[in-house]
Amino acid sequence: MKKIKITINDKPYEVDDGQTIMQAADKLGFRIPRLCYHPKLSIEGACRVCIVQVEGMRNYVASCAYPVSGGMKIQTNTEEIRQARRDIVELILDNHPEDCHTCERDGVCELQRLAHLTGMRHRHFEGEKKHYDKDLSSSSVVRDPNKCVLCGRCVRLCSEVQNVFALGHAHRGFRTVVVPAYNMPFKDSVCTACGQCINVCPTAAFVEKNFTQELYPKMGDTSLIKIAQVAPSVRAAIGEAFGLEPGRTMELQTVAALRRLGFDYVFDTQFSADLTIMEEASEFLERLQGKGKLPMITSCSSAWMKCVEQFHPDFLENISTCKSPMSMMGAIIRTYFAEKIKKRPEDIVSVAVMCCTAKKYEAARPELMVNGLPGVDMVITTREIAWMIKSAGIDFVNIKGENFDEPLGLSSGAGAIFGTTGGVMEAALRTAYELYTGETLMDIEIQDIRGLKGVKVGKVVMDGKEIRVAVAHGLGNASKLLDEVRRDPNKYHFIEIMGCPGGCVGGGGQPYAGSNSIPLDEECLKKRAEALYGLDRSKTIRRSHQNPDIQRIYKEFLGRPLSATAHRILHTHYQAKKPCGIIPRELQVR
Amino acid sequence: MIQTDDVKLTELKNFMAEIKKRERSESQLIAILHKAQELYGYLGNDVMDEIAATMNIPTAHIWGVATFYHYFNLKPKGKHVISVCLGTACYVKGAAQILETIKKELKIAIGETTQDRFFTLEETRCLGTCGLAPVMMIDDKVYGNLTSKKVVEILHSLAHEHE
Amino acid sequence: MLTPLETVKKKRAEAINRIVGKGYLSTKRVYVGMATCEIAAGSKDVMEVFQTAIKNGLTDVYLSQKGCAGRCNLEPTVEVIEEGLVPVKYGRVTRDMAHQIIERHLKKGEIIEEWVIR
Amino acid sequence: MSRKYSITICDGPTCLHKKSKELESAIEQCLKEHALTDKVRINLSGCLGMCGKGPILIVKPGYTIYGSVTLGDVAEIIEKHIIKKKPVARLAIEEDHLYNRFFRIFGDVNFFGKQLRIVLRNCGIIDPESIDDYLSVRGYEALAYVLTQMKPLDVVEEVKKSGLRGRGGAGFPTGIKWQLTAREKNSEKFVICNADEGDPGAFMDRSTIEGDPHSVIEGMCVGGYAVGAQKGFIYIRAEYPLAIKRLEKAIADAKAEGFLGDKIMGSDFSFDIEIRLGAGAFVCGEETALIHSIEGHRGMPRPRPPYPSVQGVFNKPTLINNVETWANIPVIILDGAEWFKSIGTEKSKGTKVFALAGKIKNTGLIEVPMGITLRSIIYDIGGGIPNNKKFKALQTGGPSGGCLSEEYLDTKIDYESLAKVGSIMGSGGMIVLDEDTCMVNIAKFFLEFTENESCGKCAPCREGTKRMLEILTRITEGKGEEGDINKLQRLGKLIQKASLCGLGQSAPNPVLSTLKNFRSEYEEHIKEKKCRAKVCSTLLGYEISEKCIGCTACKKVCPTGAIAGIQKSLHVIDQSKCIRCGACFEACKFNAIKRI
Repeated sequence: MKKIKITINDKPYEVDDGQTIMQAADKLGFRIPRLCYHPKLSIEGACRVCIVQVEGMRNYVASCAYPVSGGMKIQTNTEEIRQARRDIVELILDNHPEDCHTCERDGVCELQRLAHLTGMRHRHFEGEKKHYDKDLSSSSVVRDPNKCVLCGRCVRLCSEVQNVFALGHAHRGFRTVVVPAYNMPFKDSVCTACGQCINVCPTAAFVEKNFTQELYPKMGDTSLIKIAQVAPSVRAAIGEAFGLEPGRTMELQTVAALRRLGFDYVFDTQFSADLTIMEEASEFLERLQGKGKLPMITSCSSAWMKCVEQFHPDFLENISTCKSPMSMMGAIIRTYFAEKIKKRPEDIVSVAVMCCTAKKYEAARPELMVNGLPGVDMVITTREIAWMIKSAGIDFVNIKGENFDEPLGLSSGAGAIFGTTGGVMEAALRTAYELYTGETLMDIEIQDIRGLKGVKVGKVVMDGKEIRVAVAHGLGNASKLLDEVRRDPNKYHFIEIMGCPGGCVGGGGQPYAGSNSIPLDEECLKKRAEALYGLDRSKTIRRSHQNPDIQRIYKEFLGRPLSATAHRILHTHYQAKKPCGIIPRELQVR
Repeated sequence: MIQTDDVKLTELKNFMAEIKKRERSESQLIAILHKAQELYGYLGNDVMDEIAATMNIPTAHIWGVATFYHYFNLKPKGKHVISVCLGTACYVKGAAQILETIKKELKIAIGETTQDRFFTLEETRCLGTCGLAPVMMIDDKVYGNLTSKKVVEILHSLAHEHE
Repeated sequence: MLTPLETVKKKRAEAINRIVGKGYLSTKRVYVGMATCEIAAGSKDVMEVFQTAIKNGLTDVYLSQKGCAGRCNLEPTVEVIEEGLVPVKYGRVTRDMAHQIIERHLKKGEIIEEWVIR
Repeated sequence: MSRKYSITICDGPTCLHKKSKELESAIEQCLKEHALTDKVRINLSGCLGMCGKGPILIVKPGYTIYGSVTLGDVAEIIEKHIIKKKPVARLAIEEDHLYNRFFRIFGDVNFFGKQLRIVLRNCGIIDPESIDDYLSVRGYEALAYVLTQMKPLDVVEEVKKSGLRGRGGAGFPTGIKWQLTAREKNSEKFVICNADEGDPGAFMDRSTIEGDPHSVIEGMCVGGYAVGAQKGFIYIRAEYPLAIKRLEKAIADAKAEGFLGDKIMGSDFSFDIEIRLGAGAFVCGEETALIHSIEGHRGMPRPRPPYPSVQGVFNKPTLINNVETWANIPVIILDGAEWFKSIGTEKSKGTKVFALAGKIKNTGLIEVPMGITLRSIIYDIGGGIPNNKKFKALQTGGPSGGCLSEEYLDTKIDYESLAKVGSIMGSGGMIVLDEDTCMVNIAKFFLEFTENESCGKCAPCREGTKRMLEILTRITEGKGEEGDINKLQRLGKLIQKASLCGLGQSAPNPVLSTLKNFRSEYEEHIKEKKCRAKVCSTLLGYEISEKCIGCTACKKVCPTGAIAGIQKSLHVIDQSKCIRCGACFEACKFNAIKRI
């Protein structure tokens, strides 16, 4: 790479050519304030917060978009540019509700942080503010355009990363607003509820549909049995909400905190992940023997399932009929476990603590009901549970860890890695290999399908038969992978798809990025994933079929994988949905 | 509308089919919206759904385009469309008063349609007939050298036509 | 084969022939402004008067439309061009005036001074 | 009284220098001596673009051009040419410029004579719907010439040499733009004609296209050949149906005659043009927004670089020029860059088309050589202010431009001079304002426009123009506060320097320039709650004068019952009840109600 000489704030530096001013400055330790910029998304250059002065240029330059060049003299912190930046942030703030103290993102809001950073102490330009109705229609995501600062990160994410195109800018000028098509209620749109808009939103224009206030009365009702299940990736990320570094596993603390909050039982979704693997691996082997369509595609990710129904109905037959681990756990709680504790299923409050907003949507799907009741009554995201823990005054960081409850609390390492991209596939192959060949798979860590590459492929040879697998995370990558399959239907046998970038560790319900971090930061995702791989390595049982409690539930209740009972309780079917979504082939959204 | 208006739909579909034969057909979205508006008088959601499906363009994107450009109507218009020119030349010669007069006379604001669906009031920026300023256009006829009085007369004569 | 320059010269000769064939060499040529602004000011009516007159037997006149010359406040405009004379430009022409231009100027050769744009 | 002859004397700066004024009096004298005053009309024209051979006289009919005329030649010209009808061959010069045809017809009219018509050379003299008419005025000869005689890079060089600058407003050197696109290595390139003329009060492009569509097409073909493009787009406002119709016909005719399409006129150059319609968005005049619109997106600008010459429409190298720029091209090719650059000022060459409107006698479309003064345009061509009103300001550049007061009227038209005094050349809107215009109100008018047309992408423009408009609105409503002027300036400068695109960067210009040149009017509005032009209605009062005949019309329309008086006697307004709606003023047929 060619080196060029520039100056920043009158000091000389040598930097790589071919990068933007912001990139160069970042590497030199100048963190220019920014808002609409996101490294994973296209350059918008809209907010103008990251302006700098460049000698010889009449106007300020948006450092996120402007390339460095040899001899460039850049000023990032003069009195003039500081006032300009402060005025820009003020202009944005002038059209923003001033309700910080009652706002969900108070303290974790980028706009608030910017106001602080730019040193705003007076207001000069207040006037009319926009006024829109909140969109409360979706069971997962609440849209509040009044808080939108029009940075466009959600729009770019929804189209460029997720390929869903649920959101767009509409109208123009002061009336510009980010909305679904026709300004329709979010629930009727093609939104897959993945919640990534929440992750990238700098303010509270998108937040999860909060269920904590509905949960509290139930927690106080002594006639009910309160049961929580905890998804694998929650434990890998919840620490961040308490100021801990990403990647710190807080499994046992989470269990302890949930008990302090009043849950009677705390179960592990990793257990039902093991159960999913038993069913899914068996289903795969059946399909491999000609009973059903290949490639088989996983169905654990709720956003992905809505995506298939809307955008890829031609693949519905390829989708595994297994419910997600959350719904399997819910179903088992209402049946097997209710019977075990001799309670009526309706006397149980089944709460799922998830990294995910789409799970809120999944929980309400009628086709997943068990005996007329939803498997899960309420889904609470990592963010919500972290808030509940804080609100209850529980010293989460220092609390003494506790174990999950039996009989639905013991899990294998395979269950833990469900929370990261490639994990379901890896877990399934560990079991499928041994069920198919009867031999022990020696090398159970399948490196080819780990990591953050968009589409990963790998293969396993079972009894001389080559099984080709592919893994995609993020719905955009999923679309690309499916296009490949459309061109060559026999290319793969088994495909894992997760709706969110990085898999569940990057879910839409995970803690907001801290003040020195960015949403969906790859380093953060890697650390969370590493926490789960660490959990896997720490366990002696790393294969789902070797989990003794799994073996017990089959013996006591389900019989064998794919039995009639298993089908009735643990499997489901999916159907094409309206509105039918459109994924353009070449469209570049700007 | 779309079900009862088979002829229009067929014409729109043929138009899109022609466009699809050309390369980069999705770039013709604005031309298609023009065509749809020419046929239906406005852009209804069902029409935009049809365009989305045929042209493989996300509906949120179409909605974004349809709401960005002033030329597109998302609601049906009245029988007569009044466009008052608010170009600079007309403005300095009193176009604002002309607009106020019409608003008062018809009891509607810019962009609205009278309850009887007879008049829609719009503003436009320069009809290019600055020599006649202030001007307004009703449907495709330009009326120049307007005064408030003249405007009221014109509106009345059109309204009488209605009766 | 012809070069592009030769081609265009040939085409120009052909075009001029066609124009002449339409009566361009008539003693009087009449041009009516037909741009948006002229039309808004009423030039379609004026054009129609001339067209009708020719249909009804007005001879030795070549009628054509033209774009806007730029005299906004004097539109619609009509030019009468006669070889050997300074072209006459009429402004704010109405239907009535068009009739008179036909009767007095085209038929009798009288230039109607008070309507001429200076 | 009919004059048979006209003598046009070039009154351009060069000819003036060469004593054209003395020629004028000599001719007048000579005509008097021969008793020909009634038969010959003398006109003074603006620069006729033949400066090398000045002073210039043109004798019509016949359009004989005499060059380097001395006082001693006058008698000979009158005696031989006018009396004996034999042109003086010794002095006659051959200068077959493309624009001559226009002056043959219109040169004797003051309004036109002072102009120099290069872009509008055919507007108003040919049938725009006839390709034959265009061919007859050397149409498509420039294209044929470059295809026969010039390599693409020679064409680029010629345009560079001409000194032509973009006529869309910013004045970027056209030749450089061509060169940047030409040097990109890409098998697919585009040229675009920006005909999204959105300035309120500007209609130069519409008139050009309606009057002479082929010259734009020919210019684009030449450009396509020069930069190596295969396809052109004309992006035109949907509000211009007649222009679109004429363009469509012109393109079809040009295709039929082989000036567009495969292997044009037997050469290896293939080029096609497609029309793309805008849909009512001023911001689409900005080139990156225009590109997005052509691609079927919302017309929102994007940061540059990459510039369109590198990554334009469909991410391919793209050359964008506006209508007027394109229409100059055939003339530059046929009459030569050397000739073209002889017109105008040092840094601004050629001519500029303006749409002259507002409070001026002769409204219309004009084309003047660069370097002419604003005063000359207003008084010589425009004929001054009607109704004995006083000139107050000249607005150029539309919503991106500024308002200049009387003291700047001797500014010469060129890009730098206008920028220096706080306005811009702009695309060509030129609005004259008289004493009845309130400068705060006019600033508000333009800001209303830009606020409405802001695409909403970047924060300074989207939020800032709204706030500026709110401040201006309250000033015009008499609610202005101390400090508002400072706020306007602070916001204005921020929006200028921090906005993403040209629309935002120039949006505050009308406010900042009126603040600079008419600050006292702002102060009057804020401190004295007074509008001297009597425009801001809430700052006005109404009074009934002796002219009142007691018709009761005002009393009937008054919504607050503030007017008292009986039939056939003088009425009176109760100022405490009056809400200053102006209804009485509108209703009075006897001019008895006065604004105070």
